[in-house]
This record gives sequence, C-alpha cells and structure tokens, in this order.
Amino acid sequence: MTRSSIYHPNRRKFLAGIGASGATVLGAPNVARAQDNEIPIGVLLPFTGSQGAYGPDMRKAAEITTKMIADAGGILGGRKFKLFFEDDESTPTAGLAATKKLLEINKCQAVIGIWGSPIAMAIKNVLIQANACMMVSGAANAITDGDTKGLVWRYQAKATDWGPAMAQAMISRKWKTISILAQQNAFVIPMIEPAKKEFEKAGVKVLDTVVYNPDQPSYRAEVQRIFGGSPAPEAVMSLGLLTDFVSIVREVVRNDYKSKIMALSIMADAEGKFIQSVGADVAEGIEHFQPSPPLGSPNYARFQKLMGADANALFLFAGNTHDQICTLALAMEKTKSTDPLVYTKVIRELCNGPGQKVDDVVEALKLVRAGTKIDFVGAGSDCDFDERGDQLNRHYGHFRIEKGKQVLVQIIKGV
Amino acid sequence: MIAQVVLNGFVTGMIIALPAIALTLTYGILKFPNFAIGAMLTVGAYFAYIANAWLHLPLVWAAVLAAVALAITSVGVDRLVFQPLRERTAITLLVASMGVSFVLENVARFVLGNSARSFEVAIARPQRYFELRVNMEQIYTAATALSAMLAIYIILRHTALGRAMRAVSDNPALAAVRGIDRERIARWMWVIAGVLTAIAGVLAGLDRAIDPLLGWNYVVTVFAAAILGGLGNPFGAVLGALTLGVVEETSTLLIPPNYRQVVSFCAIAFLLLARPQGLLGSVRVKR
Amino acid sequence: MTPPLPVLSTAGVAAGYGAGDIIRDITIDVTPGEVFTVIGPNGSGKSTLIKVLAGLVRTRVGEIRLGAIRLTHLSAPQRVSTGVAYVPQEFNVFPNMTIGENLKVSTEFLGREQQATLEQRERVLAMFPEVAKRLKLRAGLLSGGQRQMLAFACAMMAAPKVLLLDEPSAGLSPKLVGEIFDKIETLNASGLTVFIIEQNVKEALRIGDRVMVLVNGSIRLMATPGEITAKHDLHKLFLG
Amino acid sequence: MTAYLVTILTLVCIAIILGLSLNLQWGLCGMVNFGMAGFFALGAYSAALVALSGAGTLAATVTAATICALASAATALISLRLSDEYLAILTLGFGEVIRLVILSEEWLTGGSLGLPGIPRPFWGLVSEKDYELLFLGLLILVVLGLFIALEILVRSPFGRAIRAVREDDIVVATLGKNVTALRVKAFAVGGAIIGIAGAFHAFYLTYIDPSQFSAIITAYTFMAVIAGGRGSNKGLLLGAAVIMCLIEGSRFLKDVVQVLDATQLAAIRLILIGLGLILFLIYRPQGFAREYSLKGSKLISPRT
Repeated sequence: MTRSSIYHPNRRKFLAGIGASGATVLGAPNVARAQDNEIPIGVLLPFTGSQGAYGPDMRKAAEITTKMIADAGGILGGRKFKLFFEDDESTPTAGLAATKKLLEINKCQAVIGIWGSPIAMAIKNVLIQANACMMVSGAANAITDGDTKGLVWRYQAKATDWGPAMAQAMISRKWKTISILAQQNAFVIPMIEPAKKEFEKAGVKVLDTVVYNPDQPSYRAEVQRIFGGSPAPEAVMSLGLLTDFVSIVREVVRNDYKSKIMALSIMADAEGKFIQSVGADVAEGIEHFQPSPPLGSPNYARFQKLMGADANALFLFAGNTHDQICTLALAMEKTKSTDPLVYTKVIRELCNGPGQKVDDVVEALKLVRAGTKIDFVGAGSDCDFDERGDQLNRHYGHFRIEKGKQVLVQIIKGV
Repeated sequence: MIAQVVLNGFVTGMIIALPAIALTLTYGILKFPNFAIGAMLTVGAYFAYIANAWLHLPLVWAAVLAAVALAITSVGVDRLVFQPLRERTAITLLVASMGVSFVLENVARFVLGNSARSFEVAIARPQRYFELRVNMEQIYTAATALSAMLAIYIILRHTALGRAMRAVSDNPALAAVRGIDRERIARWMWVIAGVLTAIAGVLAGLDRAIDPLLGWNYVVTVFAAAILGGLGNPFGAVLGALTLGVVEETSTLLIPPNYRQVVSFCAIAFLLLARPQGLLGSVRVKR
Repeated sequence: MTPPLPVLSTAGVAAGYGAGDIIRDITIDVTPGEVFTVIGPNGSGKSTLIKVLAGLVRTRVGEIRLGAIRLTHLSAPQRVSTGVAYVPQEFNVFPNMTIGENLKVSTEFLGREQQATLEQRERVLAMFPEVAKRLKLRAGLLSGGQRQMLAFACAMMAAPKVLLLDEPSAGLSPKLVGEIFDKIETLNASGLTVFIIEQNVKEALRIGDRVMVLVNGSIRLMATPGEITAKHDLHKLFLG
Repeated sequence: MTAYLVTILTLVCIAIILGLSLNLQWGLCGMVNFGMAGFFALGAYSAALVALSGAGTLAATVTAATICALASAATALISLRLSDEYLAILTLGFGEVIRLVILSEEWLTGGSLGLPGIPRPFWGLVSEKDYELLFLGLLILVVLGLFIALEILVRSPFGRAIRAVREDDIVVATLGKNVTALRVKAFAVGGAIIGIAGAFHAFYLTYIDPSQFSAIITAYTFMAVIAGGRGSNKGLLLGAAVIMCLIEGSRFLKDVVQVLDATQLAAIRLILIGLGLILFLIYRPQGFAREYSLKGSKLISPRT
C-alpha cells in the first residue's frame, strides 16, 4: 500500500489496507500448501515463552517418524505426511491463531503435539467444530470434555490419574511426612488434591502446601517455608517446570536442607536439560516421576537411537509425538481415508487390541495392509485409550538421579 | 527464622540494588526510566555464561568480561537508539527502551534458546552461625554488591566524572554552561550502568537459573526500588532496594508467598501518595 | 580613530521555541571592556536572547561570533571553553555540592591544563573572599546574595572573555543589589566584558556603558545611558 | 481460507479497540499506560465472570467497562501529582498485581486453569459455521462506534482540553485544578475501552487463562499506536491492522524458511517487533511533532 494511505487514511483506504494485508497473508501460503500426494498434518508446539524448552524435541520426533514412514513407502499407496509446525508461544491466543492458520491455510485436518493444557483448552472447540483430529500431550482433565465426535485424543496421563500415582510412588518410599511445593500452572494444580487424598489413605502426613507463581525472581521464601519448616518434611513433592525447579534445587542445596525431593521428570530430567544445568552432584539423589515410555521396549530403544540419544535418555513428550504420527498413519491406512471422522473411529481398535502386539510403525503398517488385527504399542506409552480418548493403563516411571544418570527405581502401574 | 528471612531479604536487596543504581543514574543524566534494564541484566548474565561455560573461564573473569561486553553494548544501544531521541519526551524514550528490551531479550533467546542454564560453579554448602544459615554465595553476593556500591560512591563523591554526573543530573542546563558536555557524561554513565547491570546479572544467574526471562522478572522490583529511593538518587536506590528486599521476604511470614511481588507495588503506590519525592529524592511533583 | 573590534557580536539573529520566533533580527556589537546592558518589559525576549548567546537555545537565523570565532553552531559547553561564561538568573549553583565542588566542576571539563586551572582558581578565590572563606559548605545553604557571588565565581573559573549575566539583581534586597553591581564593576574594571540582562532599569542605566532596549523580541533602541535619560521617556519605549 | 481471514480480522479489531484506548490515554492525554495487559485481563475476567453467572453478555461488557474505568481512575489518581514516568511504572505494577490476583485467586478466576465455556453474544442466532462472521460483524460495529465516539470526543472541549494537558505545562498551570480531573477522566474512559476489548476477547476465545494476558500485548498496542501515528485514530485503524497482519504474516515465514529452528524464528519475530517500535519512533514520529516544542523549555527548567 502507498505511504500516503498510512498517514492520511480514510475508511476506503483502510479497508483496502486490510484487503492488501489479507492478500499478503493469503498469497504466501501457496508455496507452502501440501501437494496432492501429501497429507497435511499440523504440529502445534511451544517454542517460545515459559514452555519453550519442550518444543524442539517433539518437533524432531515428528520429523523423524514422518520420514521413517515415508521411507517405508508411505501410506494409502505412496502418500506422505507433510508437517506444518506452528509456535503457540505458550499462550492460547497465539495457539488459536496458529490453529486457524493450520486448518484454513495449510488445510490440515489433524493438529497434533499441543503441549500446554491452556492452549488445548482454547483450540479444542475450533478443532472439533472443524471436524479435525486433535492429539494432545496436555494433562488437564477438562481437555477431553465435551468431545462428542471422538476427535480428541490424549497421549498423556490426565492430571487426576497422575497425582495419585505419584503419591503411591512416594508412599512406597516409606516417607512419613511430606510437603508439597507446586507452581501455579494448569497441569500440576489438578494433581494436588487427588495426591493428598492418596497420602491420607496411606496415613502419610502432608505438613504444608505452597503454590508459587511462575517467573518469580527468586523462590527463596517458598523453599524456606517448605524445606526449612520445623519439623522439616522427610520428602517434598515438587511440581513445576524446569526453570523454577533449577532455582529451587540450587536454593535447597545451598541451604543444605535435608528433605528428599520427588519431582516431575519434566523438571528433574527435562530430556537431560536439568542435569546439564545444575551439574551431577547437585542433582544427586533427586527422584522424579512421570508417565513413562515403555522403558526397555525395543521400540523405545529404537526411538532413542532415532533421536540420536544414548540408551539412558528419557524422552517424555517426543515419544508421544512419535506415537501420534504413528496412530494417524495406521488409522488412515486401516480406513483408507484421510477424513478424521472416519479414521479416528478405528484408533482405539488399533491401539487397544486385541491383536498382534507390534511396536514398530513400519511393521504395523504392513500388518494392517495384510488385514491382521494389531495392538500398537508406542514409544511414549502403550497407547491404550478409553472411550473419552484419555489414556488407559498408563505406566509411570519412578527414577532417581545417580552420578548424573537416570536410574529406574520402579514402574508404577496407573489406572 | 525471622533473622534468616531478613538476612535473605538483605541479600536479595543487594542484587536488586545494582540495577536500581544503574536505572537511577540513567534517569538522572538522561531523564528517562530505562525499561530495558531487565533485558540488559539478562544479556549481562548470558555474556558471563558464554565466557564461563563455553570459554571455561572462572566465573570472576567471566563476570569481568561480561561487564566490559555489556558496557560496550549499552554505549552502542545509546548511540543507535536513545541519542537520536535525546530531545524527545521521557515517555518517548521510555517506549523506545521497551523496544530495546524486546530486541536484547530475543537476541539472547535466538543465540542460546529458552532452556534454563547455570554457571559452571559448584554450589557451596552453607556455614551455620547459631540458627543462621549463611552460604558462601550469599557472602560473595553481598561482598560483590557492596564493593560495587562503594566504587560508585567513590566515583560520585570524589572524582571529576562523579561531580559532573551529579551536576548534569541536578541541572543539565547549568552543567552545560559550566562547560560539561552531557553527551560525554552520558557515555560514561552507560559504561557504569552496563558494568553494574552485568554484575547484577551474574549474581542473579548465580542465585537462580539463567533464562531469557531472568531480567524481566526483576524489572518491577528494580523500578520500585529506584522510585522508592527517589528516581535520580543512587543512594536512595540502594536504600530502596534493601528495604524492598527485606520487606518482600519478611512479608512472606504474614501473606502467602506468591503475593510478595505485590508488596513492592503497594510500597511504591503508598510512597508516591505520601512522599512523591521518594525516601531521599528531590521533589518530582509535576502539578 | 576606528572603533575597537567587537568581542561579542551577533548579526540578524532570530530564535525561539516551537512555532514562531521570540527574538528577531538581533544585531549587536559588544566592544571589549564595556558593560552592555539590555532592558525591556517582561516577555520582550531578554532571557531568550541571553540563552541564545550562551548556546542553550538554538540560533535559527543569523550569526554569533566571539572575536573571530563563529559560535553559532557551537554547543553551550564549547562556548564556555572559547570564553563565554553565563550566569543564569536562578538555579545558578549546584545546591547539593559544596562550594569547593561547585568551583571544581566549573573547570574540570574545559580541557585546560592543570597549572592554568590552579592559577585561575587562586585568582577567583582572591576576587571572591566571601566564597573562599567556606569551601566545605553546601551551596544549598547559601543566602541569595552569596549564591549569586558563588555563581559569578564559578563563571569566572572559566577565565571568560565575556560574562553573560541574566538579571543578577533579581529577588535581592536593595543592599545586596548594590553589592552585586559593585562586584560587577570591579570585574569589569579588571578588563572583563560584561553583558547584562536587567529588570532594574535604574541600576542598568547606572552601570551600563551602552544600553539596549528590547521590545517584543526586536531592538527598539541602542544608546548610552546619558542619551536615553536625556532624550527618551522609558515608559513610551517599553510600551513599544 | 475465509475463516482464517475472519480470525485475523477479529484479532485486528480487538487490537484496534486496545489501540483506541491507548491513543486516548497516551496519544491524546500523554498518560502512558504500561499495564495495558493487566487492565485487558481485568476486563476479560470481569466480563467472563458476569457472563458465566448468566447475566448476559451485554451486562458483562458493561461491567467490564465500568470496573476497568474505576481501576484506571484509581491508578491515575495515585500518580496525579507526579510526572508521567511514574504513571508508567504504576500502571506496569498494577498490571502485575492483576496478573498475580488472577493467578492466585482460584476460587474466583480458576487460577491457571482459567475459565472455560464463556457464553458468546447472539450465540445460536446463526449456524456455528457462520457465527464467527456474525461475531466479526458485531465487533466491527463496536469498533466503528468507538471510533466515531472518540473522534467526536477529540473535537469536543473536553478533547481539546486533554490535548492541551499533553502539550503544554503552562496551559496546565492556567487551567489549574480541573486539569487533574481531566486526566483522571481521560484515563478512566481509556480504561473503559480496554474493558470492552477484554470482554470481546473473552467472548471470542470462550476460554481465558492468565497466559493470554502477557506483557507482549502492551508492546503490540504501543506498536499499533506509534505505527498509526500517535494521537490519530484514523492512523491507528491502519496501524493496528498492519501490525497484526505482520505478526500473523510472520507465521508464514516458517513454512518458507527452513534453516532456522522455530525458537529462533519466534525470537526473530519479536526482535523485528522491537526494531519496528524503535525505527518508527526515530524515523516516523508523526504525531510527535508537538513534542519538539518542549525541547527548549525542557532544557532550561531544571525540573525536567
């Protein structure tokens, strides 16, 4: 548009301006539209903002898996996935705009990834209304509410399953008193109450609960109150994200507090970033807990290799993204359709079985083509779903950090 | 317990004091509140991190390097952004500084990404004095901050540059007709601000973890401290920072900890109502 | 005999803030050693004029020279080092600094070498014994008259060729006004050229070698005090 | 395709409403508001809560406007006797406080879980598919309404007075006491408009949570106002549109540029926004013209 229209605009020019800018918005994507033999898949992930740390690995996993399937001849007779990545900036508003773009411009009929619960909440209705398939890694229970079309699938334990399971893990360590230190965020807050109930049942005393805000300059006061309380709890259940946990642990070690720490793996492992950040001796002895990939399964081992990581690496969300791509491929192949309303109907059958257990997507695709019944086991979880699309019989890994390595303490079987 | 909290608050105050001084000096010389102070702090921390983790320099030298680098950056930013806007209103510069803070923070993000990082230093275990836990890092922090403040005091009180800075911030026009070139003083002011902020960045990074939002989390408190002390008054800034540090920490004994950031806001609000010139400040009443 | 070369001169100077000029077409020649006073009603642009000379207000049109040096585009600090010292009407000392610091800060950035500075300092302290007495005192604690003296002293630290004074008598008791003007005369006697903006017409006429009347931003009249008192009715002049 | 454009336009409209309010507070009255995001959140949450209580979306919008107006008035009052820099910091702090309260008071705001299922105006009037279009239409009407109202206000004695307040301290002095009242009023009206923006944001997303109200909103709004030319509502309409389209348009960068990872692209995007802000201030200060006039007086009076 001309300069004059910027400084002496009238309404006609204004509308023209909108039109023009609209045109630029709409002009660009033509380069980036999927070809006919490609199936556009939207991948919405956090790359900036408070959750920015978790996006990249999931992106990598999605790309690797897609390539793997393509190299094996693709699906539906040689068609391939074309991935469109969007940054949700860790905020729902951006997530919503990005989703619209994926739906309308890139013509994606499936949006996967979706890490943060608030983002999932904000875009859910849009996706359902557009009859698009939604695969999330968020934990907040409400995400799968109100999905009448069976389009929403959760590749993560829901918070209310997660909390008690973590409590069980702590109870099994025979700690008599614990305190809870939690960040005010959408996916840990719902864990607290169920966890407390679990503790009560087992007669473990919850001394104190402190909820802190993300992005505080320091967590000294909170740490003081939880760890420095008298009597100090035997163990502290710490729920939050990586950055705040790093400062919290530093504060604890620095003050030489004795209480054991049980954290989430997204904090205390965070795909290796935590130990990287604080160093092995500070991390020593910290325990962490997370819905875990089927550790030791050949598929997960293969996945670790694919991701170019050693056998010790713990991928928490990357695995889920991998599974999301796999289930999409399998379901489409099975139904010979790219219509979410059609292919989502068979996801449960493919993942829950009964049928031949298979954990390699390429294998699985062969079997599906051959018409064999299968029970797909993922790299992020067993991939079994209830009728709401929430995950069933999730396994949870309970780890301890020893000499800078994850040591598996036990596997807790959730509901 | 209370003693412990007060001590911690005091140390936190020390960290806040340095950027607060920088902020207040900038305000004194150039008459605008530099909103980019937070981003500068972040960048300072990242400079030190690069020197420490990539070049494997001991943290002290990393800090020195960071101080130099940030001083240069600050002068550069002033030359490119603030100087062209010198004769505009404070608010224009304030808005410009917001733009600067965007750029700085995201350059850091661009280079080092989002995830939290820490310096390569072992975390020291605390000494116990009676009930008080005092850890080495707190001692280092206090010592560093104090010596920085002492240095500033000497510069301001007993050097030509210091006199000139006080003159310009007190009355730019008179300073000009006494032969003092504001631009020259401004350049040195930015050097000092850069050094102070970098040191603060290192201390803050040592205190928690380094991530692109490190400085942003301090902005409100730093401004609160500077205002509390009366914008333009370095000694007031220190006082303000220490007061805030202690008050914020001790407030957690009475109110839920997650509300303690509110304390600094209420502090400014009430102070501005009661004593617009700040604790030590000269009167800033406009109408 | 030819008149001596002017020490401070302006040619067709116009200046102002924002839209419109406050002073227009100002052409002055201040000859060495004279006391040049400017009088005029409030809002006539007197203080704008002196600020233009001091370099605090940009010259929009015209030329300003100090002897042979073009000042027009020099900043205020640069003008000081070339030899134009200015004493503002108010806020003319740094109240939070000691008298000693006030004097120091007035020379430290002129790029003069130490020795010259020290000698000048001695001279100034000799000129202003009342200032020299208490160097450790905070300037803020001084009375109006003492402040004015300190302001003069600070200006003199730059060893100026021309001293610009903005209403030195403003807000002072008649007794003090007397002292101030005596001081100005002694300074002038030592060969210093003085340019004064003055409200107090009586004093201005008494002290000035030449008097300029400024009305609505332009020169109304330039003459010796004698001529003015003889020929003109000041009230008419001021009423433009 | 069209639906995406509709989304963008909807976001543009909300941005415009925010811009209009900042243009009144800062552009016309010279009162900087760094707490935009906070007031925006306040509006959204008040609206959401009222709407969820079943009082209807109109009542919700009105409440949001009122509450934000009061809050703004209060903030302005605190900083009345002070120069504008203080107002900037106060508003910033106030925004922070609102954020903290929203985060912490779960019983009311749902904390970080946010508030889902917010009712929308005229929902069910048309088919779900066309609703977004209806909503956009409604929003455009609101924008035009506010725009016209503000244009009238600018030309009114009130408008002239507040411009005077911005432009000249002497005028301020001569106008005397009622200036303070003027400033508070102007800031309150601005607040009310932010409230309306918040309400429509809540209606549009039907789900709000604290993370939607980050400080970046403040930055975008300043961008819009500055790009449009401070003080000019007409310019603002375009400014906001251009900014939003740039912000959204930059999404398409990812699809084309493959060399950088998404984090870096996102960072670049924010860098560009910062740069844009600075460059506009330096090279396109339309609407700042008046501020040059302060130069002289600023230099001379030791107070500045």
